Amino acid sequence: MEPTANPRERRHRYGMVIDLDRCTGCGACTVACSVENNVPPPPERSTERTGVVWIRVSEAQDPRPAGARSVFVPVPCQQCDDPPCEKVCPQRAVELDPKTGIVAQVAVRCLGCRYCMAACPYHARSFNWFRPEWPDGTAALLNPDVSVRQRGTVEKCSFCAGRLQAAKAKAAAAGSREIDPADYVPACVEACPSRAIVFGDLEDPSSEVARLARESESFRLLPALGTRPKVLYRSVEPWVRASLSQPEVSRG
Amino acid sequence: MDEPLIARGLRRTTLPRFLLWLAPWAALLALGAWAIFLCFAEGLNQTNMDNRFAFGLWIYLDLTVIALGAGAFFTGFLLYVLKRKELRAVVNSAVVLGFLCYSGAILILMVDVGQPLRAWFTFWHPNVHSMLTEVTFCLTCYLLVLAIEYAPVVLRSRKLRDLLSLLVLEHQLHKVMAVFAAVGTFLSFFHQGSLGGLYGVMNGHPFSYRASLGIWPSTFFLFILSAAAAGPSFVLLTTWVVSKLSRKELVKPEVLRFLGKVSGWLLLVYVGAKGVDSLVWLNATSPRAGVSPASFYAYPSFGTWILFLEVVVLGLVPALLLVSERARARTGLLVLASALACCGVALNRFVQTIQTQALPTLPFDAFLSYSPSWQETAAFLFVVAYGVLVYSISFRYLVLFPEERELAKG
Amino acid sequence: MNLKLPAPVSFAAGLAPALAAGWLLFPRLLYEEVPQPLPFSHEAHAEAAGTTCDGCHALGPDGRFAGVPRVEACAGCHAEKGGSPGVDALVEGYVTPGREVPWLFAARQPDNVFFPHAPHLALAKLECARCHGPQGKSAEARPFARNRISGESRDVWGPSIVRRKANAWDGMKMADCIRCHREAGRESACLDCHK
Amino acid sequence: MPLDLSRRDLLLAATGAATGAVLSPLPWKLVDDVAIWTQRPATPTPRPAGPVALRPTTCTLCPVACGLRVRCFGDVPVSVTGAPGHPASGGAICPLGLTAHHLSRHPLRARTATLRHARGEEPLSRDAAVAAVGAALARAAHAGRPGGLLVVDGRPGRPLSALYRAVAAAAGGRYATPPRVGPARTLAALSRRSPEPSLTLGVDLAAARRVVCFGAPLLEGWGTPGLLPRLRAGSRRRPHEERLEVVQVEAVRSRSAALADRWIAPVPGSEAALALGIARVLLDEGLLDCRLVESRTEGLEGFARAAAPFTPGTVSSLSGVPAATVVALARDLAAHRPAVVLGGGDPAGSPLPDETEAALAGLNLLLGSVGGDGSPIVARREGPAAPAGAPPVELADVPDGSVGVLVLDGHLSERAVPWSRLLPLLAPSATVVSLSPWRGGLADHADLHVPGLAPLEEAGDVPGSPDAAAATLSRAVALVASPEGAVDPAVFLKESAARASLVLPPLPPSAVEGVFASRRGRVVDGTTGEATPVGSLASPGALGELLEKGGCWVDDPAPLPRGRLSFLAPGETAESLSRAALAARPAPAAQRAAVAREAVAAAPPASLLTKLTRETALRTPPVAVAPWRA
Amino acid sequence: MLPWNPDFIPATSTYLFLGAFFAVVAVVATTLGVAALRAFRDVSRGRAATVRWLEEFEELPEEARACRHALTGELPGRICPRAFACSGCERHARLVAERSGDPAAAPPADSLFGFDFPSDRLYHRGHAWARPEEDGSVTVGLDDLSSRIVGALDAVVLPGPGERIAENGPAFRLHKGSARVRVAAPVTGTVVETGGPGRDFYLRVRPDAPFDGASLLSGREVAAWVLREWDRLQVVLAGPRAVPALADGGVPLADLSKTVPDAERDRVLGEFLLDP
Repeated sequence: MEPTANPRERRHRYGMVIDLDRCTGCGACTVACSVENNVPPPPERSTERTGVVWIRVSEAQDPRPAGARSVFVPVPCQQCDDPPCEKVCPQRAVELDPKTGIVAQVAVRCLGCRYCMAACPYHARSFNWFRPEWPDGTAALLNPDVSVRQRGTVEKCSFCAGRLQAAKAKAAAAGSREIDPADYVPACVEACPSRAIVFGDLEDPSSEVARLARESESFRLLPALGTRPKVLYRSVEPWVRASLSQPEVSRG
Repeated sequence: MDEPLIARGLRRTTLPRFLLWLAPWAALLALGAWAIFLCFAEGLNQTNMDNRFAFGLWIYLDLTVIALGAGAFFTGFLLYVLKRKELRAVVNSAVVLGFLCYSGAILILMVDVGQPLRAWFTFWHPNVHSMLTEVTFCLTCYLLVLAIEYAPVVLRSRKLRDLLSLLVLEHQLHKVMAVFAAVGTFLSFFHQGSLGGLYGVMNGHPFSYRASLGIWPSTFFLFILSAAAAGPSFVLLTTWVVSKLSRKELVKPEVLRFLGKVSGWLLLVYVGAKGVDSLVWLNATSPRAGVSPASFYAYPSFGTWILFLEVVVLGLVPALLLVSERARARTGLLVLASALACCGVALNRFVQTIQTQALPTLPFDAFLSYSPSWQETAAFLFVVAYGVLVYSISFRYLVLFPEERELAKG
Repeated sequence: MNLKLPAPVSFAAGLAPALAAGWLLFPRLLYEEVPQPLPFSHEAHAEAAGTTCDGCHALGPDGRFAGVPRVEACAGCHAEKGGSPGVDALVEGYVTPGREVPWLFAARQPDNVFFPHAPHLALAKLECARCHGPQGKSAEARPFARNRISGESRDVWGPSIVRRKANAWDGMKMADCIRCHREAGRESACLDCHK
Repeated sequence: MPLDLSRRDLLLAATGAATGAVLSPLPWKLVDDVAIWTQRPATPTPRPAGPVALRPTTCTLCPVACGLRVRCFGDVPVSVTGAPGHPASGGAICPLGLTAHHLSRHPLRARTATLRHARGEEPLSRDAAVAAVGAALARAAHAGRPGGLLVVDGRPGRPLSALYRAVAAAAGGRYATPPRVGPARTLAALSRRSPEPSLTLGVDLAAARRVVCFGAPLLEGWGTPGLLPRLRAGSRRRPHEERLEVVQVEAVRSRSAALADRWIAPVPGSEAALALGIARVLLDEGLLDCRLVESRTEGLEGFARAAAPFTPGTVSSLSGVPAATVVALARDLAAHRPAVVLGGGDPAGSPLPDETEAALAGLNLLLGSVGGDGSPIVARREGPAAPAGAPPVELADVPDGSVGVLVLDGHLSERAVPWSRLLPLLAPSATVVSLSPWRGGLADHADLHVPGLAPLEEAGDVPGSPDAAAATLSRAVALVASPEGAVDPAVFLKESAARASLVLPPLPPSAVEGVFASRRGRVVDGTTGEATPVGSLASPGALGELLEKGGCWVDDPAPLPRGRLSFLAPGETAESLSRAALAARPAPAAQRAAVAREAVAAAPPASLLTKLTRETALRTPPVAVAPWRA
Repeated sequence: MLPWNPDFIPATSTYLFLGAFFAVVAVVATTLGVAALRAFRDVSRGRAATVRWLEEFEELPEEARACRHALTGELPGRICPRAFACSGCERHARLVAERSGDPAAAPPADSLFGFDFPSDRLYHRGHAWARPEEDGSVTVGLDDLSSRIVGALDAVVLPGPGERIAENGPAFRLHKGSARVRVAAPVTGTVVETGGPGRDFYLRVRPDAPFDGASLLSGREVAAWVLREWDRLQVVLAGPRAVPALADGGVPLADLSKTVPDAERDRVLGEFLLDP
């Protein structure tokens, strides 16, 4: 929705820096994210390609012949500044919020045409191929702050927008429009055992994430495609930076 | 026993034989209906599509069917706007084909979409920058125009002719048909283009991303050209098939040759444009996105042969055949060339849909393959069966080929 | 000689019932009136809990709105039966077994809507009647009508079938929220209100 | 006058109706309402059941006992996170812990006590269960040693373990603990080599600059989640020489092997040869200060004699690891001390044979990673609860057919003690009692299954990991109501013992009183991380209060071991060690492809956890790479 | 979609896109509206029948649409562009003016090739004749050539008195075997009395306007027309399954359609009586 002319609220551009030297591919981020955002547990026939996963951890092997090492790359929605999904959605179910930089996926307006999934180069979007069900009464333990999506709609990481909304409500109760950054920590950042994910406002130069983003060891996935993602990765290993910031390794 | 329904002067098989012809297609329709019911009741997990292959068989065949259905707008454009009178012989059949292709495509889109009951959201909250919004708007409007063009053919049928008030309406509609043809051309120009634009704007996939001419990617114009080329070929092909099946002379041979000529020249222009576009795409656009063109074809299932097949074997060869007077003279060659042209367009749509999503984008992606489930194939055969049934019934009870009467007199 | 109907008459024969069904019958059939589990009079409680709303409906320190008081608050005064049959029902049905009263919230937004009371009360300083109407002085709980098709409360669409709003609280759909936000000069994005 | 209705009139009426409908709100409102109907999720999100609170507790899924903060709406737990300042887990938890609040509703959760007999199963009420267990205990007490009681404790060191030992002592039976797995076996092997039999050792990875794992999945988050990756990434800031590097010695390319700085793939079974080969290179090239080593150990020359046959050439022929790699690894370890060598298991997950543990222990002694100040392996005290009741015996020492009544603890996982090891111990008409909260696993073999408490249902003191650098104690708070059929094992056992008229020896003081009495260590607040020394506390109640609010007691470092550790444990000779290492044969299970190695927890995975196995590629089992020798 | 929608973005791209869309909808709607309006006007003005004739005229084969002056050789080979509405045709007016110059050609012989074509009546191209009566009414009947071809009819559906017939619209229907053929009316008016095949006229009609029969054939055109119809009959009969036709000379059969196989009869009669 186009903001109308008025005193513009302060701009935030929430982003992440994920340290690939720390990530061990344990999947705690995926599980914590699923608990926090009411992501449905796997139905009977779901596979790695039809499951709903908001932050997918993939293994990237050292392409050099002698290299036996791997790094594990957690790929949430990259919250691009020029999102390829927003401009293709036919009914504006996807919207880059100028105030927070988060790319909203409004499930109630989503037709399920899945064009945004085809357009996203990071495969960060999942479709509800199955009807979301919570077995054995765990439906009573769902997070009241996040609404469950319906079968036939697309969903993706929202940088735990529910927690941002709660933080803004808390700040509002205390009479301020700006949230306390400590109140807004996404579930994956909180759950990562190796503390590999740093989250914060890229627009605030003093924040940890902005400092790390400026370092030379930080890089973006698929930089040349012009999507300008706000999720950065870093590693002290040159081979990691070289092989992952390159758009594509052609393996015959 | 249904002679009073058949237009005077046309000879059709007996009703039992006609029903015998319809029986297999009706069975296919029933099977397809069951698959579609499953997709609605159980959900889209019945298909083999997944988070990587968001578009599958249905979207691919939607594009192909709409490209082949472009015969309606192009024949209408040549006849009503450019006043090429000889096309009067096939315009009715082209309109019926167009209507069936578009209505079938929209039907399968309703099954493919996860929440069909919210389809009107695209109209109520349109994102004017999205190619799919433009496709949705134009597809629905053009289906309306096609219905309006189809109505006169139905109202002139022998039984309905007695409803005088409707016949008068049909007569008046016939007078203003040129307006609808022009509107149809305008709409088709945009949605054929937008279907091409669907893939051209995807800067996430260097394989399908194309630099833009004005505000549209180049595939916008390529899809229009290829649709306009494939349309007449498809009309020619179907007319030939129907005449072979019904063992009747339906149109004068020079009408088919004229269609072939038009399709040939357009195909030639398309192949030229496609060649230039591919060169720009391989040497400028992709490298700028940081991708080596060789990587597009580095995988066993999609080698460079597929590009050669699409542009040369199914593009240049039929174009040259259709352009040369001598080749067009022999009906066998004419039909073969138009069939090749149609397959060329179908292959182009396949490559844009399936190969785009199969190729890896992230460094740690793998090349993935996809094959449709039986539900997907059955649902599509539902549309094919629906098309054949309605066309057969139209061919029997309506006058699709006005010249058939004189030709019948020999 | 048979009476041949003139064209406009047969056309009107179709038009009139359709209009009547659409304008009169449909609005009534669309909503089902569901009685509240207990009679409740704000008026009667006004003296006990003080005339301001935030006596019972307070805003928590973490910005979460407490909403309708829990059954412990009722048990405070209504420990035993006595007074009106309503109180008996309350005590017997809910206070003794300690079960929450399943109130039907007329102003309940659909599941995917996040409506934070905090900014509206603490920052915009709106008073409750602006969206909830004069419930504070009402003698019985606001009647709850559920839309048979969408399952939402009628107060979201509003009493008038064509959304003619006599006063501010007649209907709280997205259009109403946005109009108010635009008047207040606030920027609004999807994630502000959708969860 | 008959009305003449022609088709034209019907047509006109129909168009009139259509126009009327379009001009009325009916179709438009219908379309809008149907769209809103499609927006209602099949599973509506529950309304908040009360104010939000972050409730502290401790995870009881595995011995590490991570500090948890459970986010509850009213009393409904919604999500689980780690306690930021918790000393034992450092604020981290593993994926299992993240779904701990779903476990109480798991389909495999046993909800009533059941008695199994030939004709099938029958549910038991609580007092019927007490009576049955009481009778079994009485029978065992009466039978004495042959046909007596055997209690197998899944996690020794807990207050419940003290009760188990008391009951075993009262009934004249035995109290057994499962064999130690992974790095704990190496520590056990080392403590066997020390003059003080009761020396307990812990490992503090923060002090190490080289960590060599022989199959232990330390980088996959086993043990304290995320500790080693955090230490290694933290050390990346320091100059190259100072960095912590991990060497994984494993036959399969597991996730740890992929993450390690170097991966060495020996033939399974040849680990002992490789370790001795490294030792030989260290000794031959004089990379060590032999005087310092001899000052702290005994029997160096015996170990040298054992390592003698293992020239790099022999090692490469035995294990398939190139000779140059062996030499380079040895030099690297020598140059970057303190280094620590930890055993894990062979690809099939079964523990390493004894001669390999001995070789690893010797290597640790050579590298001086034991007992020195700043060395990774440190001495520590046993744990807060003072030992009492029947002394723990190894399962191996229990004679076959001698057990009349077998009591299985709730935390005993079938991977640690498979049923095939317990069956031979049972007498013909033995009774098996299981206190496991879950159906399946060992509980299926139990005649009497009395379900205990699942995670987040248990309350009480939880000791830390036996391998940690220092003993810790924190408290578990019950946040989820347990099903009525489930019992608190401690209360249940006391009632059964009373029913069997067993006179229990006096139970040791509770862990909190034990800690308070010792006046040792400090209580670290799980959220802020600031410590209050136990000495400054007024009463055990105050200590309990701090633990209840999410605090964690950490013991003071233990004094260095006085005696000198010997290279060869009693009963081992240099020749037996080298002969065993030469005859390298892989364990039969190791021949098959390796199994996916989950953390050793008895609980079945919650539905959301199966997301990792079914909807991501993270849990695909690693593929065997090393050349197998028939 | 609409400017007052809450999430309407007032940007040029939106106006362009929705502008184009509403323009297309407007064009389609107005075109449909115009066509519907014209149709409504035609129906209310009773031109439905003529419109039907216009539709049918287009479907007639070429040889049936020859101009009346092409029959008489004045304008050889001309196809009538106006569906036989000669009154408005200026070429016809000019030729009639010239023709009035020369003396009336010899009155046609009453019988042509053995057919009875009396000259007191005017002939419609669809083989119906109209004879103005003294009392101002007009009698309508089937000419001799067609009655010979049609032969014995199973049934004849005649409009009752009081019903209206319009020129070129359906006058009455002939049923024979599986054939259902309508005969075009030569005059517009209200039926006063119905005759039948047995009597010498089928209908007696009171014409709306004074009967002038401008578009009907008379005089020497009739002979040329019958000769042309004779050739057209060969073409009609010659259809895909050739029927034994009259080569030359010989006496015309009394009931030709009896020899035509039933499957073909409907087509033959339909094409001959200009009913596509």
